Amino acid sequence: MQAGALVFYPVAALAIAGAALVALSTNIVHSAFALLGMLVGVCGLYLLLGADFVAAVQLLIYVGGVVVLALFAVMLTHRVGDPVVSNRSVGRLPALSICGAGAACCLVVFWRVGWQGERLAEPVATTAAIGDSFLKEYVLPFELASVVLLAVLVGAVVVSRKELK
Amino acid sequence: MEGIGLNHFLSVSAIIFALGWYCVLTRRNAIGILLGIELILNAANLNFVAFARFSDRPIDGQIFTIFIIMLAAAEAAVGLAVILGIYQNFGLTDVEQTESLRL
Amino acid sequence: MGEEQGVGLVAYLRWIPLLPLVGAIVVGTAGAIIQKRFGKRAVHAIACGLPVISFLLALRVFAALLAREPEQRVLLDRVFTWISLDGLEANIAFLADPLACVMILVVSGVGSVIHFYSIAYMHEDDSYWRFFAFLNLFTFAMLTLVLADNLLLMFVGWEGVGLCSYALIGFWYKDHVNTSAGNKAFIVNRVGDFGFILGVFLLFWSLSEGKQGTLVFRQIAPRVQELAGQTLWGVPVAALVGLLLFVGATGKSAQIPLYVWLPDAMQGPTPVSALIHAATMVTAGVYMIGRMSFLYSAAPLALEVVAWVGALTAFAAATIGVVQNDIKRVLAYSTISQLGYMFLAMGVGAYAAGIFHLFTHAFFKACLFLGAGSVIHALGGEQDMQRMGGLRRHMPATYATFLVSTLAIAGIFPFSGFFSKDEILWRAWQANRWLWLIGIAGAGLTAFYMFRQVFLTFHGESRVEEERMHHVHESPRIMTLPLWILAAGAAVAGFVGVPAAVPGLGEWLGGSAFERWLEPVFAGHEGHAASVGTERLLMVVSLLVAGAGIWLAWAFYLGAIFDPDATAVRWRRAYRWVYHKYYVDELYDAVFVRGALLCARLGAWLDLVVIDGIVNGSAYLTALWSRFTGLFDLGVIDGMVNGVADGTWGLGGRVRRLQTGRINAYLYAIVGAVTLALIVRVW
Amino acid sequence: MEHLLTYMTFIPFAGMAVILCLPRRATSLIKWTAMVATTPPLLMAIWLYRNFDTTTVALQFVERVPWIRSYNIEYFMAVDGVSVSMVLLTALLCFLCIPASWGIDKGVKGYFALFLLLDGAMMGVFCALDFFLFYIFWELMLLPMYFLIGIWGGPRREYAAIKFFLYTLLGSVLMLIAMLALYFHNDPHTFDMTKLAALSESYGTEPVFWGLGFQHLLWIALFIGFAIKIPAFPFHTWLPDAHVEAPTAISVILAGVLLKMGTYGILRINYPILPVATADMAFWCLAALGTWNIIYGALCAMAQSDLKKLVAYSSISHMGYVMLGMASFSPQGINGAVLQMFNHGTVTAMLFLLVGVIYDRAHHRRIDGFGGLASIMPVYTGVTALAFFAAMGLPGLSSFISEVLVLLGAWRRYPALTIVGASCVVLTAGYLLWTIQRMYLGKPNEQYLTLPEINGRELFSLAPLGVIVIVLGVYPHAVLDLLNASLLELNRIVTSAGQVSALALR
Amino acid sequence: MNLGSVASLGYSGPELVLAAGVLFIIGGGLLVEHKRRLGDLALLVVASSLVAAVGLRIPFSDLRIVDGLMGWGDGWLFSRMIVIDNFSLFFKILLLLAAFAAIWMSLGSNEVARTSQGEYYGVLVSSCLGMLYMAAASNLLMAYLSLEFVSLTSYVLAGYLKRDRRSCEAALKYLIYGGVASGTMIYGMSLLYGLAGSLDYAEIHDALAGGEYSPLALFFAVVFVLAGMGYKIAAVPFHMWAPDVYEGAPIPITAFLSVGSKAAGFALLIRFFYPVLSEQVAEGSWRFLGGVDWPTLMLVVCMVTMTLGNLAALGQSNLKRMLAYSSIAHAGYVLMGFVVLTDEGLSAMLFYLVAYYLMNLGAFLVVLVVANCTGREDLDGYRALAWRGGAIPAVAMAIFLFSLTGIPPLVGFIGKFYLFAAVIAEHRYVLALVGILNSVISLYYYARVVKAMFLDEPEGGEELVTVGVHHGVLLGLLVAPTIFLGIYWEPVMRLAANSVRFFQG
Repeated sequence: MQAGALVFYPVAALAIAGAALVALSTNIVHSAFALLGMLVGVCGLYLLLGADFVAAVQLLIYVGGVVVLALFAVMLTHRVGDPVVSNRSVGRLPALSICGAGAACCLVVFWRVGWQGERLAEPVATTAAIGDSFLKEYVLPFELASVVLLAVLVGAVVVSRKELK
Repeated sequence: MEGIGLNHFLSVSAIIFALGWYCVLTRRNAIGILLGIELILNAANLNFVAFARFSDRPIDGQIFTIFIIMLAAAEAAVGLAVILGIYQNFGLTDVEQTESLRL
Repeated sequence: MGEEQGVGLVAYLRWIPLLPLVGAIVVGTAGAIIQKRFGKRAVHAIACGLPVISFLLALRVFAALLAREPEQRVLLDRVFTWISLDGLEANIAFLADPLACVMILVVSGVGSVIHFYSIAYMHEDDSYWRFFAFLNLFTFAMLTLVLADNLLLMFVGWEGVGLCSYALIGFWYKDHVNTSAGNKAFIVNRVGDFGFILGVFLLFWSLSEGKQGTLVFRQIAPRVQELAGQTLWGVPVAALVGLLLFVGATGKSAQIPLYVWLPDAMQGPTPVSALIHAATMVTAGVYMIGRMSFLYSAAPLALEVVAWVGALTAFAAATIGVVQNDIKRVLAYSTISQLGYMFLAMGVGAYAAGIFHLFTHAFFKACLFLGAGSVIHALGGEQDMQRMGGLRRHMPATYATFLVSTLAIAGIFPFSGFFSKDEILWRAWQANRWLWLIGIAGAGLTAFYMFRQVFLTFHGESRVEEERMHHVHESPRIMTLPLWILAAGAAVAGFVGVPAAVPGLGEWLGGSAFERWLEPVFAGHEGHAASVGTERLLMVVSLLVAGAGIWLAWAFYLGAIFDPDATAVRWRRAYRWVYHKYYVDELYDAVFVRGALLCARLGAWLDLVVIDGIVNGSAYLTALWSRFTGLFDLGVIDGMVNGVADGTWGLGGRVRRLQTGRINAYLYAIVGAVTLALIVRVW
Repeated sequence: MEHLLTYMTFIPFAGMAVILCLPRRATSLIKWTAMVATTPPLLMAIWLYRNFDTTTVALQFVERVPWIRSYNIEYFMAVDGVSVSMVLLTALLCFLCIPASWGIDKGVKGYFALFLLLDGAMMGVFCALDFFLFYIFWELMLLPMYFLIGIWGGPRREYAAIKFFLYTLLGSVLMLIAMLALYFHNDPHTFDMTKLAALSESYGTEPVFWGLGFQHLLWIALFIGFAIKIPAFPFHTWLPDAHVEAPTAISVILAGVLLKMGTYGILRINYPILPVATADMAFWCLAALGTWNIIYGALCAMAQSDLKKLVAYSSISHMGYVMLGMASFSPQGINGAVLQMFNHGTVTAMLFLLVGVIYDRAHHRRIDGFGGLASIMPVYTGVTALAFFAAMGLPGLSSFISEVLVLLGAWRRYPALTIVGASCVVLTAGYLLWTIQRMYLGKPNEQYLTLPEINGRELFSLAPLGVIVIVLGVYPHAVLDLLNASLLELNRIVTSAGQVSALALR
Repeated sequence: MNLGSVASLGYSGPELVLAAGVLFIIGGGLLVEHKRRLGDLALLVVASSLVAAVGLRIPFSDLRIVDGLMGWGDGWLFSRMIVIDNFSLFFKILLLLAAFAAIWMSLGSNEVARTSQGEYYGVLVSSCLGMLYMAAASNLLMAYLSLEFVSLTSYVLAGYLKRDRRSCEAALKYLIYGGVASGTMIYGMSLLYGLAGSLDYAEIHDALAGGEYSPLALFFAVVFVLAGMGYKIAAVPFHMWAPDVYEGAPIPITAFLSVGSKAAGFALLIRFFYPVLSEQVAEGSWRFLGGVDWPTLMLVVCMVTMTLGNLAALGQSNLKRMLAYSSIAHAGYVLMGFVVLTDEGLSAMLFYLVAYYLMNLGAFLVVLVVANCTGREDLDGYRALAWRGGAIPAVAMAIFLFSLTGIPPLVGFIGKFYLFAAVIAEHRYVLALVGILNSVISLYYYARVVKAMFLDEPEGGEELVTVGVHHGVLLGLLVAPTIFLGIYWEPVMRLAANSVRFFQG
């Protein structure tokens, strides 16, 4: 279906371009915004893959949470109004060669091997199924996640707040 | 979606993954590195969703993805907290300058 | 043991060596206390009494042997099993046969006499008790050597006498020269012992081809023919055993090439020189060859070597003796020379003659030494003959006994040396005319230097320093009595062995009683070829040569016909060569002593620098490597990263390299390792 | 006396426990406790010696209790003749070393506690017949030794201690590998040395690595472990340092007992368990190396200026005789080797005690720094002379018998090596006599005219050893009788195995 | 047995106790005046959890505890999310013990006393909870979730000393490193999911055993996953965080990380590689599933880990840092049992972890004692420790260090002995030799500490070191088994051997 391809390539391009900008930009604020682009692109890919709930979560948590957190971090740790916040890179050449080699290996292998059951299942509405799973077979991770969040948030608060004395 | 198969998605994720690696390898700024980690996580997420789409039980992969997103957020929170802690105490975020731990 | 027929088992034999040992232990451990509490008298009462009892026991042995049939003159005293391991039987057992009997008589007899002499000679010394302890210990060791019934026990005595010799040479240990001489004696003897013990091993294992080996003399004797045909490294085993044992003998008996210690050994007190380095210990080698005569007779090659070494030593030592000025050193070289004669005798198969010379030599040489000791005692320690002269008036007894002994050693009829030496020369003549020629030349030299000594010491004008002259006196009775006893021996001992060839006397005595006495021991090993006429002719020749030697000595030193100094100058190159004892000491010192020390330093250096160095070096390398791997975190990965990167940024990066935030480098480890694994696998 | 060996091994441990409970300041109480704790093992060792049946090769006083069932590890203690002699030596030296340590004033509690730990471990090594148990005791000696050298030693003690530790640990870990390889080779897996020996034919000898068979590789691994203890060239350099720095009593133990463990281990493990390899390797690894040890040790000793170092190197030389004798595979040689172990234990103990005596007085050990001690300390000099001459192998003293037996035994198979080895008697005489001359003879050194004579406590340590040295020279069968049966059996095993092997024992 | 959510609660005693404890502690932090009480509460929580865990293993009919600690009620819980079997229970007990000791140490630590303690203990206990799940996870999701849980809490704990620059840096480096490692790991997990079509361990195993997959892709997945697990056990080359974090973190946390986190990592590693990626071919012997030769890969990792760890430790002068490198090296030793593919190897690993628990915790405890008294962690701070009042900690330290070296009769030797035994039983002599040489090298730096404590003379001016009852008791509790298990260890070994039993459905 050409339509799929038509949608796929721009969205994929957005994701990759965003990622590339995150990796390459010398300004941390730019990077953070580029991440936003990447997230949106990936979100599009999720939608293409029929994962509507995941896409929603991606937008809510990542865009609404993580990126904002990152920007907060940038702003809190640098004087506001500082136009260029350093995000220098070092050792690009070896990093590029290593990562390039890794990516190349992956790509070669992915394209060569056949994957388990490579056939397209009918897209279904996932939200209900996911919700169901959370309370059935995935109830333990679900509950555990809450403990994780509790502990992490308490810890994060303790670590980040100013000393009382 | 003929023509666009599993491997297309995997390729996108592989590229993002590699860019994530590149990012963490080259960034000097701790926040920059954290952003790189997000790239890596997103690559994995994309894989999960893609594999889920092409498997019998699509839910497993998507649930995994949701947990990854959740933990990524938690990690970002901790990361922010630590960076803030360092900033408050020492006023810097360049990992370049965090070097008192040496041989 | 089945073959013990004809052996008399007795239990008193053990006391002959053990009594002096008891003395040594008592005096050695408690001597200081005894001396302090009861005086020196108590010390020498113990130390001299016990050897005398030994001597009496030796006489009893003699009587007991005499009472037996000649073929059965063997007494055995088995004390206890010492070592018994799979055929190696070495017991504490003592064996007395005619040969051993001669030796114990000499050792305990002459030994006792010298013990008495020492009472006076050592009286002034604070370590009186120590002297007697060692003297007794020596007597024990020597008697053990002689009475041992197997080679290992003999070796105990063999080394034991070496120890005592060492201790007594260095008796006055505060003087470095004395202790060095002791060391030299011990170490040179050790070289000999090394050969000896190897000979023992070789003999044992050669005999154990097929059956069990043995080291017991009486068991070896009948089995010597088993050695025939065996070779080791191309040398017949019998000869090799003989030669190795002879190496031991050259050490103990101061023969070429191991004679160098004996002259130095004169640093010891004079009684020691008399007892150990003249009468007894140094003859152990001769005795050993006599004891092993059955073996040597089966090894002509070994005998030949023994004979030549003996002859050459006899001559060479005599030449050195000619130029010595120290009264004791002359005697020392004379001892070496006389021992050479004994070995010459052994080497030509004249065992009985060799032992006979040993017997007579014990008397006259002991007497000479004691006489020299008497002179030294009188002169307050002076030993240089250049500073003596004219002493016969002051010390008549010493002079008389000294002269008798000198005549004996020079081989003047009818003193004992004449009979024993002529027997040897005669047998040498029979074996090889060259040996005889060397021997007779040596005899002439002997007469010359001995009379040179007599003339320089006792005749002529006194050259003694003034203040010493005041003290010159005849020695006390306790010292002169031994001199007389020994001089008597020197004078008459020869008559027990008068050869049948001596006109009148020999026929009257019916040939040599000494030889007959020893016949059971050496039976079958001695060849006799009788040509009485030649023998008599040779006797005359040797008398003439001795006379010529005496005349020359007179001509040089008394008659003033020749000037010794001028002669020395004229022949100065030869003189210096001889005067420095052919530079053998220097040679040995340079080669062996310094060689050993060099090896030692080399070894220590190797140990310290090389081996330890390797160990420490590897430790160092490990440390270095660890620093490297420590830098692995810091330097290598960072370097890999930054080296490439900064290289492009120019010099400024160099500074930065030292302060990289290493978290990137850390991450390289993960990423790099994973990628590496992937690449390796895909590739 | 059913559990005699256990008592002997564990009474010192109990003593250690008691000492640890005592107050730190009660130094004399601690010392006496140590004395009391070392006495029963000595008495038991003597009782053992008296009641040991010398006519049989069977193990005696066997104690066997399963320890770790799942791994088939047993608490298996027993003795044969060789062990009895070593146990006797250990008990005696440990007992005598307590008075020799009386002068320790730093950390008394720790010193004696560690000493007793060492004592028990050494006993255990000589009694254990389960390889695992053996290994445990073997390693157990390491720690106390490290501390005893490292805390109570001389100026360079730290270097010496760590060197000792590293060397011996290296050896023992190789031993561990070999032990495990042996264990897994048999089915059912076992550490029982007697069972391992009974199955000796099953350890392959066909080449697997550089022409060496499985059995040979095991042999080499074990040998390196033991060679370090002996110590054989080139694994010996820990010894001079350790000896020089260790306190007197520890030097005594080190030289008197620990060195013997190397050769004991070879006899106990390599010989019966790996007989073919033993036959194959004997020439190079034991005989030739032993001879080299003899000469090399003597040469190094000759070059030393420190008395203690000299004695240490002489130990290397004397242990070479043991190796040569072991490799001779003749009844005389192998008996001589073990007798030499015993004799060296007593003689070298005397030597180190004597060095300690003079060091306590003059606070240095430079041979050239003395002179004329004979007139200052005559009794001391007399005892020293006895020890020196015993070390020299003078007939009538114990070492003579063993050295002669070794050389005699070795001659048959290796005449050339024997000649080289025997030539060392000259070197030994050389360095010892020169030492005597420089230290004891000559003019008294003005500086030391007032040195006090050897005292009763020191004599108490020395006298029994001196008596043994003399008695064994006159009546060596006191020890030889113990050894003969066991050693002949060992010899038979190896020689009969040697005939199987292609390389071996020509 | 495959239980649903409600039924599973009956077997989740330890975890429930911990979870409730976390709430109580954090909540209590807001109410309680005396913050130290919170530590006591945490101790109580962990102890009761321990009781519950032990209780799970003991059938009430049999009072012989050791024999009782064996297979009973194996099965999946919570719809195959986690598994309860001998293996997981063994690790749960070990991990709870580690937490127990860490809390005990924290109670006496001056560093910790200056922080907000309620949250500290809450996070610590929750970290322990995460570890318990790591030991039991039988699903990729659970594995990732629990691992990340532990990681996140560890970051917080490592950075807990806010005013200590080293601590903050440690947290940051740990965070970044952990993020990258776990990101890489889940990327691998996603590939695995793609290959096997499932997240469930047993189903993955079946799928792989079915053979319809590309070995190359599987290898990629395994390598990526290994990055995450290797980071948890601090194996080279995923070890680099360890020295910095160990040095920077508060000492009790360092101890907890080096023992607990590592043990949990091993639990995860073993369960992933053995029941999932291998199959049992005979009694006690395993075979990796076709194509992916991970044992060879791990062999390289193992040898490199111990060698690099030891060599890097040689030059360290900070005790914590030295112990960090040493703990890397010990991970390498433990991996020796991992590569031989036998039950002996696995049980040796478990035994070694027990030994490692005792001796490494002990060593850190002494470090804590010294740091409490002198504030120093460098080697010079240990100078003549034995001679300035600290004889007891010095002796204990010597025992622990020698045990770490592997010298009998201490438990470390027995641990190494079993590892070497497992290796040699499979005729891996080269590996054994490398291990042995490493043991010798390790002696060098351990002995350096011992030397400093005993052999060096005090220079004067050093502070006295005293050990109070609180730490003294724990010291005794650690020393006694270190020695005792070196002499008689059979029960523990039996326990370890029996714990090598995985529930696979």
